Amino acid sequence: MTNMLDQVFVLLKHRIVGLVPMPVQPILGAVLSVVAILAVFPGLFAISVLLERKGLGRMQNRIGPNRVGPLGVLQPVADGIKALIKEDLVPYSADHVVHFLAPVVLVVVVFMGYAVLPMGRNMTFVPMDAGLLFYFAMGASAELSIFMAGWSSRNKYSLLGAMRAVAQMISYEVPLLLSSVVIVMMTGSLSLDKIVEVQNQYTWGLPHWFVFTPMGFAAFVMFAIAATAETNRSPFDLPEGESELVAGYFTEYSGFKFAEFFLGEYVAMLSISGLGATLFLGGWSAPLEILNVVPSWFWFFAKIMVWICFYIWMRGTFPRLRQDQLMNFAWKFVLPMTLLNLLVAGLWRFMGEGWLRWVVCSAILLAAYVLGGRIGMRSKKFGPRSYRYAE
Amino acid sequence: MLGEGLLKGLGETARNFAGSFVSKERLTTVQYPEEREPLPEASRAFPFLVYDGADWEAGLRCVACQICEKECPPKCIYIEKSKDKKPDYVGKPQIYPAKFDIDISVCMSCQICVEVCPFEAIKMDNQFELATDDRFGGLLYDRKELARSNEYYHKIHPTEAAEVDARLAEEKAKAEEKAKAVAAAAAAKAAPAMAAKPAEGAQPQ
Amino acid sequence: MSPLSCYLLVAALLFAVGLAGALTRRNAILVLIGIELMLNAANLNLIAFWRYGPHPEALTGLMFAVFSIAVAAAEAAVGLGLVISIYRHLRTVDLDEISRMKG
Amino acid sequence: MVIFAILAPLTVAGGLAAVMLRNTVHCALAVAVAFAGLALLFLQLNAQFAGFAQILVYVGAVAILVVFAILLTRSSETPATGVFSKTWLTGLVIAAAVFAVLAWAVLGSRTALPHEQIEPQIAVAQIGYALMGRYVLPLEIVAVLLTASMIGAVIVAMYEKGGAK
Repeated sequence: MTNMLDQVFVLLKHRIVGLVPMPVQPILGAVLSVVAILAVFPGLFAISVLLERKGLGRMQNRIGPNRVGPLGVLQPVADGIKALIKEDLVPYSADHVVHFLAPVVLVVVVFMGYAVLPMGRNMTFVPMDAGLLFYFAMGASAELSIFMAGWSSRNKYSLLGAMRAVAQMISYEVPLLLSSVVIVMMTGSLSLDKIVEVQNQYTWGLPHWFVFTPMGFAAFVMFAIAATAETNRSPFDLPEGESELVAGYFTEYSGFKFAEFFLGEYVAMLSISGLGATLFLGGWSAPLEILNVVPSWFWFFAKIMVWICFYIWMRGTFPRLRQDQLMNFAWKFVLPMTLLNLLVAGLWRFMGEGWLRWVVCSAILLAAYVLGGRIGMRSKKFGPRSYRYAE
Repeated sequence: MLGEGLLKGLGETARNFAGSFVSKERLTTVQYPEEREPLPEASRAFPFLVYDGADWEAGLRCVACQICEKECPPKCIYIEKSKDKKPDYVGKPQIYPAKFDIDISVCMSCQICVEVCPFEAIKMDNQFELATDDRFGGLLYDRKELARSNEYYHKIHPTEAAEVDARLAEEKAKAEEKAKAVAAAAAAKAAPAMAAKPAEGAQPQ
Repeated sequence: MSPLSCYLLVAALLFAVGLAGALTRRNAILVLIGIELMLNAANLNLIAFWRYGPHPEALTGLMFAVFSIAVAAAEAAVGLGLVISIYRHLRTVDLDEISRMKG
Repeated sequence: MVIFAILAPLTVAGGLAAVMLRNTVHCALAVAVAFAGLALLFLQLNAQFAGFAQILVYVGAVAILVVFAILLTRSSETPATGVFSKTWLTGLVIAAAVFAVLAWAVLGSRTALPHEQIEPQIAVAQIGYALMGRYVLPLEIVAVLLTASMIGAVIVAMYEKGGAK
């Protein structure tokens, strides 16, 4: 029964595909998967927007949207209708073709990333051997569409926002990749299915998630930081800092194209949360062995939503960084830490089984963190700031 | 320690988040159209015209002196004087406004008209929900729409209205006294000269 | 025509296009783009030969292409750095105007 | 073959647009299309790893670097003197001649070229083992080269007058 529930979507797909003649079957299977992804993730997008607005409200001692529907749950629907019926304005001197293509490219590229995410047992759209590489290739392509949006608008705020976004995404892609490489070193595979399989084992009922190993935890923290910057979320949201750049690279977009950017941003957030959950939090595997009765896809989506809630929490708490702080943080703190983490992962591999490697690896990482933090706090770059004219 | 402040901040927002479900006093939001807070007494939005008594047309305090029209910075007041006269609160015959229009869409709520009015005839209302779908006529108020009774004035600004009433009563008393004195003087002057007509001029009302 | 010759023809065409770009454009950055296109055409050749060659399991062509991608990335970084530093000196990136050798 | 018939014209068109358009930023975007088309051709040739590396390096980094350079050097405005150099005719002739020679060589050797081969199934792990085994020396050399070029690029593009940064 549990197995049945676990595989319900897979069985359903097989049943539907079985209805058509043989040559059409692969095409129909692909279409079904695409439709499922296109239906589920925009739905999750709506839910996370609502959660964000309500949650941020509560963190600021407000109520949040509560007018549309009971407790305001239909707010995303109202927002969607509003975005769709708004006039689509294109600035007179904008580069029309590029201006049109930018959001389309963004949304397409962002959705492509889902192709390799294992969303449950046997629930990967394309079980690819180089899945992780594919995911990062798609993530890297999103940058060009952001540049296209900013440049084609012929607006200096848009261009500034786009250049900030691109510089930030390039800078944080390096730690993002390097912190994932730790996991690749530990599993010996670029395939995301394989990575989840390795984590889906239990000792004394506890899972073998990579976040519970010293360098896995360090990589997890680094990955979370880099992922936040990669998706232009607060506190790294200065590409779209409302108070400085109006809205950054999508200032000149309205109506449906704006909605596309909004969707692209949130869907990218969901997808990078999915990747983070897959790499560090065991993907679709249950947090305790006895909880395996709950379907695997439930755990995947639950982990995504927890990650999203953490994003919202951070957005409600942290102030925005300055551009130079952002760059200094990426190149002078996160990148050296990820490089050290790679070394530690190698050490872990060569020290063999036993408790000694736990102690040594944790000690190295902790010492580096404390030392790096001390030195950083003492330098003017990240330490507590003093204002010359305030006070 | 690096990151300590971040954790502290996260704790603070978490406390806010959880607290907003538990304690009512954290959520200070007032759900406006359904529930509203009482307006403070000094709140003011747009001017209105005060009248005494029951009949708004007869009781208007305004005497169409046009000071407010001249002083209004955005020039949103338009007054037309009447041809005939009617008695004011003191009893003196005065002209009254045949037309008194205020364009609320132009008014900037500066209250200068109230300050310059020598007759306490124009005061500030606290009604602010004046939105209308008529762009041109809907916000151009004539004297009928502007007229509010003195009781209404007492209701929205009790302290201020009481002061105004006291001042008016004092003025009225003074005017009566003066009139009486004038009458007495006239009577005293007239008495020796014309004893046959003692009452003339002694009753101005 | 065998698939391999199709790929080779596409690669030759791309190489010629890149060469034409590198030879005819004034802008130094676009000359770099032309060179990148030529490198990519060569990569396509390498991979096509690997795919249709006798010993694909030896991975020779594929490895060659991967290394060539890495080298091309280094080349692009240094090349664009040079272009920017030339621009800073001479305030132009027009190759017809960059004629002196003194910095 | 159908996919090839779509991808090849797309790639060549991207390349052509990259060298012919007047607006420099359009050129950079067109070359990104050409790079992406090439990556898809690599995938078509069963070279997954090379294809993804191509997208990651070219579309994700080189194209971005190019647009940064274009914006930093103010060459997004079309210059008054024209976009093609004075000797454009010579360049075109040379390019055409090169293409003619290459095409002649390819078409002439048609019979010598191997025909349909079985599709090689290469796992990424095999590439990894090859990189760490047979190709470890080139790998190390490339690593040194990349480090050196990164430092070199930073030094070349850095401000020289001891001022900012």
